[in-house]
Formats: sequence, C-alpha cells, structure tokens
Amino acid sequence: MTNTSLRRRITFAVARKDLRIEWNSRVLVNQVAPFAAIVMVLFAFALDNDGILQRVAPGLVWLATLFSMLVVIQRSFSVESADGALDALRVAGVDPTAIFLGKSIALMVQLFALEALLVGTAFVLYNITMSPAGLVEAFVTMLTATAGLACVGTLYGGLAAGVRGRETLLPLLLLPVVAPVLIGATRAMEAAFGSGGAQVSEGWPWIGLLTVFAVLFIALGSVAFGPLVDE
Amino acid sequence: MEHATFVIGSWVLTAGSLIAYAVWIIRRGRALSKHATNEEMPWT
Amino acid sequence: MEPVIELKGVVAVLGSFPALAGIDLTVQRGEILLLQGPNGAGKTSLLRVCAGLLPIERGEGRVLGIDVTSQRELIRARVGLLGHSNGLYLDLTVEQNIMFWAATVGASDAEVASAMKRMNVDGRLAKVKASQLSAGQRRRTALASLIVRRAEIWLLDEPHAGLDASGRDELDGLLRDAVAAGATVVLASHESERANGLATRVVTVDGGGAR
Amino acid sequence: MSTHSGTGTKATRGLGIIVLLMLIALAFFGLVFSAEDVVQGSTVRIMYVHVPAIWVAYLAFGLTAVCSAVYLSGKNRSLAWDRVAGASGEIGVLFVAVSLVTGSLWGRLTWGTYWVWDARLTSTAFLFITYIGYLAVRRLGGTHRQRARRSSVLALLAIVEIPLVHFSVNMWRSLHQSASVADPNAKVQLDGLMLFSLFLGLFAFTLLFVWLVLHRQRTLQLEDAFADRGLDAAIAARREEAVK
Repeated sequence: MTNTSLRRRITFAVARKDLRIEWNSRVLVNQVAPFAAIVMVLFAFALDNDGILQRVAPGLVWLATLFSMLVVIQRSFSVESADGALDALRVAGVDPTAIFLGKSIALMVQLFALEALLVGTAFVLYNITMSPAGLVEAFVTMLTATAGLACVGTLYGGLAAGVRGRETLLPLLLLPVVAPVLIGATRAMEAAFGSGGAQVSEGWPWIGLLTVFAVLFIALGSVAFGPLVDE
Repeated sequence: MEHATFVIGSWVLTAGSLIAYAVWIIRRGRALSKHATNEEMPWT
Repeated sequence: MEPVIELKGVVAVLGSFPALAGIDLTVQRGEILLLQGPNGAGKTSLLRVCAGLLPIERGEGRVLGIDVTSQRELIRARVGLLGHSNGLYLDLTVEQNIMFWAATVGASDAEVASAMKRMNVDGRLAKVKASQLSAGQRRRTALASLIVRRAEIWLLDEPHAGLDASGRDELDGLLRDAVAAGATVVLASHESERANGLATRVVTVDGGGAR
Repeated sequence: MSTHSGTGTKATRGLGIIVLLMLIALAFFGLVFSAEDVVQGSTVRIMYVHVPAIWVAYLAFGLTAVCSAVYLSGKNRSLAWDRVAGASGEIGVLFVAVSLVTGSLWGRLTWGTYWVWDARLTSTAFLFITYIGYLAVRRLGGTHRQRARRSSVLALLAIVEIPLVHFSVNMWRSLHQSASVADPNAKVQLDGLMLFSLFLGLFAFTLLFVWLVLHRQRTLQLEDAFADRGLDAAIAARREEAVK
C-alpha cells in the first residue's frame, strides 16, 4: 500500500471516529449549539438597537463562532486524553499528519454546522435579508473560513492538549492567530448580507485572504502537528 | 506643559524598564553563578 | 535465541524525576517476561521506553533491532503497549473502538470479529459504549484492539488488574496463544503469584535499576 | 566552585560600558541638541526611543526564528540555540512593550488619543500577544528537549503567521476605512542632526540588545545546568535505593 493512500485511509478513519463520537454523545448539539445561540441573544440585549444589530451581525456571527470553537476544540482533545487514546495512537505509530488532517476535517464539519445555525439565528433575530448572489458568497465564506479555523484550531489544540493549564493556554495561542479569519470572514459576510450598504462583489478579495489562510495552515499543520504533540 | 511630561515620561519609562530588566538579569546571573562550577560556565 | 529488546544504561525522566536511573534489560523473542517491583519502581516508564514512547536521556537501546534514541517512530508501529489507561474512546461502542483501530492498519472485518470473539467482547457487549463497561471489559476491549493491530511485542502494564477469575484465565490463555503465534510478551505486575505461573522469566525493577 | 562572579566577561563588560555611554549620548542628542520638528514640535523626541525599540523587537523575533530553525535542522540539536532563541524572544517582548507604551504616549500628543485602530498599531499588538504565548509555552515544563522542540516549532509558526496577520490588518484598514490615521513618522521632516540622533538610537539599542541576549542566555544556561545537576543527584539517590 502506498504512503498516500495509507495516509488518506487513516485521515478518514480519524475523521469518522470523531464524528461518530459526536453522534453518540451529542455534546455539540446539546451543549455547544445552545451556548452559541444564547450568545447571539445576549448580543441583542447588549446592543439594544435594530439598526446597529443589522450592521454588526456578520461580526457577531464570527465572534460567536470563535468562542464556540474554543469549546469544541477542548472537547475534541479531551475525548483523546480521557482514556489515553492519543497516547495509544502515538505508541501505535499512527501518522501524525493523518491524525491532524482527520481531526481537522471532523472539526470543520462540526464548526460548519454551528455556523449555519448562527447565521440562521442572525436571520431570525437580527432581521437580515440576503440576495441569491449573497447566499452563494456567504456559503463560500463559511467554507473557506471554517477550513482555516479547523486546521489552526487542531494544531494549537494538540499543543495545549497534553499540558496543565490548557484551558487558559489555548485562547492565548489561538486568538491572535485567527485574527485574519475574523477580519476576512466578517468583511466577506458584510458583503454577503449587504450590511452598511456593502456590495456583494466587495467580499471576494476577503474570501481570497481566507483561502490563503486555510491553505497555509493545512500545510503548516501537516508538518508541525507531529513535533508539537510528540513527547 | 503636557508635551514635556509625555516626552520625558516616555524616556523615563523606557530607561526604567530596560534598566530594571538588565539589573534583574545581572543579579540572577550572580546569584546562580555563586553555586556554579567552572565547567558550567564555559564563558569564563 | 534472538533478542528483541536490548537496553543498556538507560536513563529516562518524567519532568525532572528520574523514573529510570540507568537500566539494563534484554528480552528474547518468544519470552513471557515479568517485570516485578513495587509501585513507583519504574516499571511503567520501562515499558514506555520499550514502546518508543518515552525518550531516553542517556544510555542506548534497540527494540526489534531499531535504535530507540534516533528511530523511536519506527518502533511504535510494531509494538503494542497497554498502559494503565486503555486508550479507548469512551463515547464509542466496543465494536466502533476496535473498528477504528482496524481501519488504521487495514485489518479486515473478519479479523475484527475473530479478535472480539477471542476476548469475549462480541455479541451483546459489542454494542455497548466503552464508558458503560466494567474495568475488566474495557481491558478486554483494549486487548482485542491490540490483536487487530498485529503487534509483535506486547507490553502490558498490570494486565490482570480489574479482571475477574475467568477473565484472568482467558488472558493467560490468550497471551500463551500470542507467544505461540510468534509474539513476545513483557508484562509489569506486582501480583507476582498470579503472573509467575504465566511468565517464563522474572526481572525485578526497583528504584530505577533492574536485576 | 567558580571563582568568577556573574554572567559577565571582559568582553561583555566592555560592551556594556560602550552601550551605556552611547545611551547617555543618545539622551543628550535626542533631548537637548536635536531641533524640534516643524510640525510635531518637541513630541518628535519620543521617536528616538520608540523607533529603535520596535526595530530591536523585530530583530529579536527574527533571531528567535533563526535560532529555532537552526535548532530543528541541526544534527546534534544543541540546546544552546534554543536558549538564545528563548532569551531573544523574552527581550523582544520587553521591547515591543516599550514601543507600544511610548507609541501610545506619542499618539496621545499627535492624534489626541492613546490608541487608534491603525494597521501598524493593531498588528503590533497581535505580535506582542503572539510572543507572550511563545514565552508561556516555554514555561510549560517537561524536559529541556521537549521545551526546545515545542517552542522552536512555535517560533517558526509565528514567523509565518505574523506577515499574514499584518497583511490582513493592512487590508482591513485600507479597504474598510477610507480615512486612515496618518503614519506619525511620515509627518516628520528629519534634518541632519535628527537623523543622526535616530541612527545613534538604532545603533545603541542594537548593541544593548546584543548585551542583554549574551547575559540572558548565560543565565538560562545556568538554570538548565542546575536542573541537570538536580537530575544527577536524583539519579544517584535512586541507584542507591536500588542497591539497598
């Protein structure tokens, strides 16, 4: 069996395993999603003004995504360390790049579902309307932003997983790095939503930025994840 | 005069923090080297 | 006789604590070697060094002819370590856990089924989540996943802990079968009585040295 | 025991005296001799510490990245490279902090506010937090080699991330807000003496950085050596236990 097909097989095995854990335990559905939704409601209380809410809705969607993502990443690695499974994977010599890619894919799927929920909440609570072109743009934005977030989250989540004080270390490492995603995804989403009179065409350069970020961190994570989680 | 306060203040803050850091390093080095052997201090 | 594990003067540290303070150990192919010693004697660390998981600070060693200082990664695919934790995903069922390991090495469904049958975790148990299993059932699940991984050296840390009498006999039988099939077994235990009947040789590990 | 005291040598002491003299000279040139700027008046005098500080910070993070790369690529992986990387990263954080504080004081005078969401300020703040994270990872514990590998990988990741963060923040300001706050340096028309003071500052701070790194990496080396020595004693104790 070639190295590439072995890596692909393990990648999908890891991704399927993580998604199956979520399917069996429903932590994302029962805990994280309600948390994300309540954040959106709290924003509405804090910014008690329809005009402002419509204007800042894209930013709020991504802020809520980032906060929820921290929880999802902690969860993604706590299932690994609960019974020493990551240790077991390492001792079995399972390709760390495949583990990284697999966990990233699973995280991507979960984050995407969460973002869809958040955008839906924004539609209902903040009175957003979108053109068909905007809808396509919003979809592409979510796709590229999520890919980048999932990869960088898995990379730093793996580093923080094995150490004491991981709850505080992860946000410190992660949040400065994801600044480009927050900026890019918010601007692209503004264009898609048409908030503040933005045109749909204004969003595409930002999607370019998100794509660069995603590609960069797929590559970096594939190389760096092994040395970071190894003892 | 506000300008003078800010200008002098920024110089004092800069000098103060750099001096404090330098003094801390030197003192730490002295304290550690008291218990060090010559092999542990290859620069000597 | 062909040595599969050779360690010389190995020092390994956990944080700044020297878990192993210069240890020598040789294990021949086909042995069932028992590492004896009180808790904290360094048995677990020794197993982790043999598994290529814990890096060594000083000394040298080879496992299956592979150097443990420079090529730890190559050792890992060929040995199986079962530590204090079982390495299970608690939210997955027994079958899903074993299927996951099978997928990482490309084992067939038939291999999975036979491994589960050998460790007596098939049938009704197969569909139970690992979090709802007893300690003994978890251990048997972990051993079953070790079988599908086709490990050449089995490094077992207190394998009898938490198993009932029939489970222990089952395990002993399984380990003898595995050795008959060409594997080598190193187990750490402080239940010397139990494991002595199983082991072909006993080594005492104490205070970081081995005799 | 050593007859020598501290982390100094003849060379570092000589360097230290030169640095001290240069910094005193810088104070005279920057605060007394150089003229006030036509537009900014005396506030321009903050520049002589602010610009050298951020220059040294970039230099320090650059050195951290280079040493980390050398550590990871080297065959025998000498921990000395990791210690220089760590010393340099720590000093870099100090200098970023200095430049952020002096910058915001300067900003208060020229813009009337301590902080503006200008591209350069924002990305400098991200730089600051990124390397605080780097220092936090260095303190996680484990063996020296674990520390070295983790932090080296992180330093190399940071050096790739930072241009991207900088680029995106720039894009944010240029595409999003038409009215950007002007760069303070651009308003300054530097005459000969001012230019001399600025270069004096850059040179003096660079030498100060060299001096600090030399001393800091030596204290780190002592700390590592002491940890190893504790390990030796602990190994001996364990062996004794085993023999009994």
